[in-house]
Amino acid sequence: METTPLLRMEHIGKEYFGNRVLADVSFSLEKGQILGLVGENGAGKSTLMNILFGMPVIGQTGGFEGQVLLDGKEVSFADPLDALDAGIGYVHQEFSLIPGFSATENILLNRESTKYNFLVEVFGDRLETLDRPHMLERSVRAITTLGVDLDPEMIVTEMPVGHRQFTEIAREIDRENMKLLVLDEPTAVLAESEAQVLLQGMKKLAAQGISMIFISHRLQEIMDVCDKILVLRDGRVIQEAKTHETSVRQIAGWMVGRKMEETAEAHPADRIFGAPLLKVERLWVDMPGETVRDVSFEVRQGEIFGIGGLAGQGKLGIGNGIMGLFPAGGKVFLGDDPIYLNDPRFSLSAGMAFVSEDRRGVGLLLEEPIEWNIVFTAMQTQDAYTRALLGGLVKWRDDKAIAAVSKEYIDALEIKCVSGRQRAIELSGGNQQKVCLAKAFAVKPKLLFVAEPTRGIDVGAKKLVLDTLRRTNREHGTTIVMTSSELEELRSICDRIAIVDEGRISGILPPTAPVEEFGLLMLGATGNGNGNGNGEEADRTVYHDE
Amino acid sequence: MINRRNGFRVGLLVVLVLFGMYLYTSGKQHQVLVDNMPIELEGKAYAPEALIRVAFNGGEPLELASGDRDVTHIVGPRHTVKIEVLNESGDVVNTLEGEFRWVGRKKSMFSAPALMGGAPSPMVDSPVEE
Amino acid sequence: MNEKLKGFIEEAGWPRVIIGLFLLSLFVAAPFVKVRVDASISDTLVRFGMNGILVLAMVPMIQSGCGLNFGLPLGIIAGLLGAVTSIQLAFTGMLGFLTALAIAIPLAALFGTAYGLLLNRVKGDEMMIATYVGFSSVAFMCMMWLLLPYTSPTMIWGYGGSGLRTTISVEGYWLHILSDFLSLQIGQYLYVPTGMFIFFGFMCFLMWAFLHTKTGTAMTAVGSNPEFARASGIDVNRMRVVSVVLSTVLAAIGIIVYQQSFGFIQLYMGPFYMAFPAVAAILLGGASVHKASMVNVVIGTFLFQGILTMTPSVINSLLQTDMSEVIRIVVSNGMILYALTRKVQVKR
Amino acid sequence: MKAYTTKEKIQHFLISNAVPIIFILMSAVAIPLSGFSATYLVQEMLIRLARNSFLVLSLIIPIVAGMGLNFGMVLGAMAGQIGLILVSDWAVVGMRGLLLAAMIATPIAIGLGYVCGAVLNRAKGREMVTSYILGFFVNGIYQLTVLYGFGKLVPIGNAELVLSRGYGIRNAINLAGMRHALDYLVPIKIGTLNVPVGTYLTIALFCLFIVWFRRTKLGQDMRAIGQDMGVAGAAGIPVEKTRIIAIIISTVLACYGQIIFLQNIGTMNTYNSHDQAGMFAIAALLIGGATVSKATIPNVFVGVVLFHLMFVVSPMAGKQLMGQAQIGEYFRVFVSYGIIAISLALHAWKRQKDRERARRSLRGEA
Repeated sequence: METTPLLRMEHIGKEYFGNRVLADVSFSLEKGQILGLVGENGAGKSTLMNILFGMPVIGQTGGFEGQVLLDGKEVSFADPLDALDAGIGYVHQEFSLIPGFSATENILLNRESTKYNFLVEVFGDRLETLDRPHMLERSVRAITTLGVDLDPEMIVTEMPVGHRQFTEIAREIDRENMKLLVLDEPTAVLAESEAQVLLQGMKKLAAQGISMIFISHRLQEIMDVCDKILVLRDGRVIQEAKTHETSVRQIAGWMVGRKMEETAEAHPADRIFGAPLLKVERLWVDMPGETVRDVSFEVRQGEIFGIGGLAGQGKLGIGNGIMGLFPAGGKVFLGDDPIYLNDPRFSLSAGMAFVSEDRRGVGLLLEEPIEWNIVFTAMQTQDAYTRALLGGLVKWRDDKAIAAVSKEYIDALEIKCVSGRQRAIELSGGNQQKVCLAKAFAVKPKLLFVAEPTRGIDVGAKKLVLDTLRRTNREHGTTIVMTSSELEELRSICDRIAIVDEGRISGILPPTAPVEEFGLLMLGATGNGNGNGNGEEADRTVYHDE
Repeated sequence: MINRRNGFRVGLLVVLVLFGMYLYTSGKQHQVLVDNMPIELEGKAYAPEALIRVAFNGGEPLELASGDRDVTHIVGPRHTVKIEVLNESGDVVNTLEGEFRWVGRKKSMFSAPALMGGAPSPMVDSPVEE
Repeated sequence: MNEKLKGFIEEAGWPRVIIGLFLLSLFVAAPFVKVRVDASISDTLVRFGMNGILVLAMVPMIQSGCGLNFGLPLGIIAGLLGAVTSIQLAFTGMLGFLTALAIAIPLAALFGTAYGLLLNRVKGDEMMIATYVGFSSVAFMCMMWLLLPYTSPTMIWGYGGSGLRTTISVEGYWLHILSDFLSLQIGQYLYVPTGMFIFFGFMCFLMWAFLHTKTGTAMTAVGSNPEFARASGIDVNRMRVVSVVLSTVLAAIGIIVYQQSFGFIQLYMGPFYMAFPAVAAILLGGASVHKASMVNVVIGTFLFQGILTMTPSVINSLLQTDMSEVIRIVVSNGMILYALTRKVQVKR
Repeated sequence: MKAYTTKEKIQHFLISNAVPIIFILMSAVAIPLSGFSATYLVQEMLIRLARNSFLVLSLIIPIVAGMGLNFGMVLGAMAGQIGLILVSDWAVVGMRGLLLAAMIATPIAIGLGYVCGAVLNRAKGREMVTSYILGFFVNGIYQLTVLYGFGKLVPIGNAELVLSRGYGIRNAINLAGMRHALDYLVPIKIGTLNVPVGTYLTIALFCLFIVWFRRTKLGQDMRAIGQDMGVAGAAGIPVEKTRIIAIIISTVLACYGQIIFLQNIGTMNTYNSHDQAGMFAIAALLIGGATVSKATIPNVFVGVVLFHLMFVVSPMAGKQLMGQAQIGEYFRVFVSYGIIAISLALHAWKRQKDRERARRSLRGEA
């Protein structure tokens, strides 16, 4: 049995613009083995896979450290298509299927069987005609190998989601020299039964000698199908283990586990909160990629309420939905007043403000001066910084007042810029984030939603942003609902943290709760992914604890 | 393989160009003067008939009395001509068929007497017109 | 120096620099081919005043992110209706001009609202649809000009036919009513239509002022980033309609100003291609598909009209041929093409 | 998938064919009004089908490749006209003249098509408006060439073609030597009707080509790109190159289409013929029930017949109805532009709705 492993990645490291995202990652994979790759968002899984596939983004940002060995030979792909030629297939998280094509056409996309005709001599190979019977034969073979029930003639748009996923995998199987298959969250969109079929198919493929790297947040699936697992955290290998020697709880701990000490001090025990300020009942939000299905919770006056969870589970949808940015339903109360959803202006006028996670897309007017960015929302919703001319007929923009107030915020938040007239696009990410915060503060909100406030900014700026939030909370009594992918950040600043999984709140914990608890809630391990974790009840339990 | 294919392509291109040249020569329309006048070629004189009917390539005939000159169009490099000699009452007394080639714009006059007299080519120098 | 020049060219874009130099060389060459510079300048000024407001009409829609208003003929039609009705009512002088405006503006607002509502349903495809909305409205009005019950003898076909003439003279009604206000005649050739400039300046001021109000600011934000605007509680669709209405109203005013200087009302297919010179002019002035300012309007109109005036006279005397039409086509469409295919550059 | 009831099926049919149905109804009203005889109309339609179908067919391939209506087809028309001008000058007549014109025009069309494709690759998402403006721009260059270059840079011997000033091509060129050369290549007459069989055969051949082309690898790639550029690119299909090829094919075909069109008419309007070619072809295709993203061969023929039926009938109908033929003439112009505007708007609107629906479907069962 002493053969060279199919794939070895040795001492892999990668920096993006001085930001280390991977350090000294090594592992190996035998023929026919399934490796489970787990880790939080941002743990480095995607970067690792990008390196394996030679995605252009890696080369453009200065390459990587270490080596990749396939069948004992060092390889370095310049392009994902090279990786495909070498026998490595990738099943994406998002479907990359042509909607109007049948399963067969998609499985054989750009690898169609063709027949010769004489025009080829003049105009090149692409004028060969398609050999449909042979194509059908090949696709049926691939589908049979996978062992799923899939109509090869069915058009993608008419397929249930699961079948789309099968099509995608069958496409990789059809490649003649397929040795290694990377499956990135293939079960995320599948129903329980479909996922089971897929897992069976994976086992079959493994038995035929195809190795796989399986990325999933559903730890039970990893336990079911993988031979071994690799846990990444902050770009490092935390643990490599045989699946049968470990447990879901243990893996969850490895994934999120961190030092506890520093967070404890940040929370003085004597925080006193007022009456409930925000009441959310059975909220659903139709935000693409962050769907909220059924969420209920309460936030008290003066509290900093954290919302955490893995990407794509719906934590971002909550703030966006309450602020009216995406179609939403359910009941939301601010104090005693009901909030009409789907109307951003109403939410703003009611005294709420929002710092969007999509800084460049939603948060900023990139082409306009910083001043405009800071005052715009306040000006439009509260007529601030305007002068009434002609007896109130015309509301003139008061550029002087705007400059003055912008200067205040620029100084207070230490926004590094030439002047308030500078365009927002010219600022660094951290400073742009501060502009977004200033915009929200300028509205003087009772309740502030902050989404991913530290995403993509450097460490110094991170601390400043968090301190600013804390100060605003302490000095002005602003209630804050903060959504973040970084559990650590939530635990350092929040008074309570709700964890969202599959569009529902799976539990609300105090920041001092042990990390494994958070990890289990995130992975939906308690409710087995069915999301029975009724938000309301969880909410109440925690209140009793306090 | 690539060479074979490129060779094929170049060959096709050449064929196309040749075909184009063929189209040009065979499809080109020429204006021709039809003459029924006395003419002298290489020292030999040819006399016109009193009334003739000339038809090129089986087309519409032109009627020319002695000393007449008319103009018509012919297409391509090679032509057939049918000349009918008429008597005063308009009956055909003699029919003559012949072939000739277009030789260029300088010789764009068709001389019926020359053809009937058996000259080497009926195409003669076109009169200088200003 | 070299760096500066490079920076300037990059800022202005090659086509603009080339066209600017071209115009300059035309003015320099003019005396050598015995074209009077003062007459040319006078012509340029008049045409500048005539077309300025039509170019200004591009600004609101560009600012609100609706793109280039190829649907300008819609507003022009409102203006035509105003002008024709004013003549029908036989009002002359300033009264006639104001009546034309008074009728045209509400009509334009009405058309603009409908047009804006349509454009809101076709976000992303505005320009192509705007073009054809403009075209089909012109064709529709062709039928209307034949059918509408106008009776003024100056306007209908003389010989027993019904329907309006293709060109209607405004002489005796409000010819040069703005142009001649405070106008200057310097020497034999140089004529400055001061009144028209004042009116154009006033319109520019109104536009500028509007962009400095709360609503104007919101409109700019909608164009700059609609998501941002929505998150700040702005009704994006409403703002877009407002911008379309403004643009349409300005087009209506613009055509009436154009007519009082030109002397004729051109009906039927007259307004058909009117959007293109206006679009080309503002782009020539430095506007992009997303951003435009008063400066762009003024510079662009001047450059574009300058070329239109100078090419026939100078090039014709130089080459003894009339190439002005071809040059107009190449320059105006080349400019639009350049703007459409320019990759959006993100500077950091 | 649930089964559809007959009623639903009929409803679906009516909705998806609304445009042709409206036109059929309009014609049904207008034909009796116009007072034209059936024979006249049939003869007229036979001629116009031959005249226009090829031009309209040339629009199909870019639609398959997801590039919308190729307003840049006028580029091809211009290339075809340049070929015809040269061939007229050389006095090559008949079918040979047409073939030679096509051979000369082809490289020009390929060049222009390449330029057009490359420009459109820089303007993804607004191909239509860009190709439209490009048409105008190239028209300027065409005029520059034909009005100033021909007779100066390109020697033109035939004095009948040249303007009196010594260079530049005249406004109207008589193509008598080539008139109907293709139409009546195979002379067949049915009763009193002239049937341009030669052209029909060419069109049929071309339809076969389209059917065959859709089954080639290249055709398949174009369909894939048309539906999702990103996915197609990720699968290794050279997106930009394929898009350029689609436009080149369309341009070359439009060039042949214009040659066929002009041989039928018999005179060429040097500076206007191509202008209208694009607009009429696009309007006809849309009237036939095609959309910006989907066009079939039946759409082409239905569209050509309906559009030209309206075209022929409306002036007379206008005269009978309103007492003015002018009304009818303006009406058909209005309809041509209006139908394009409506089709484009409906398509854009539908796309917006689809996007919303796709987003909603992501939510799944709540």
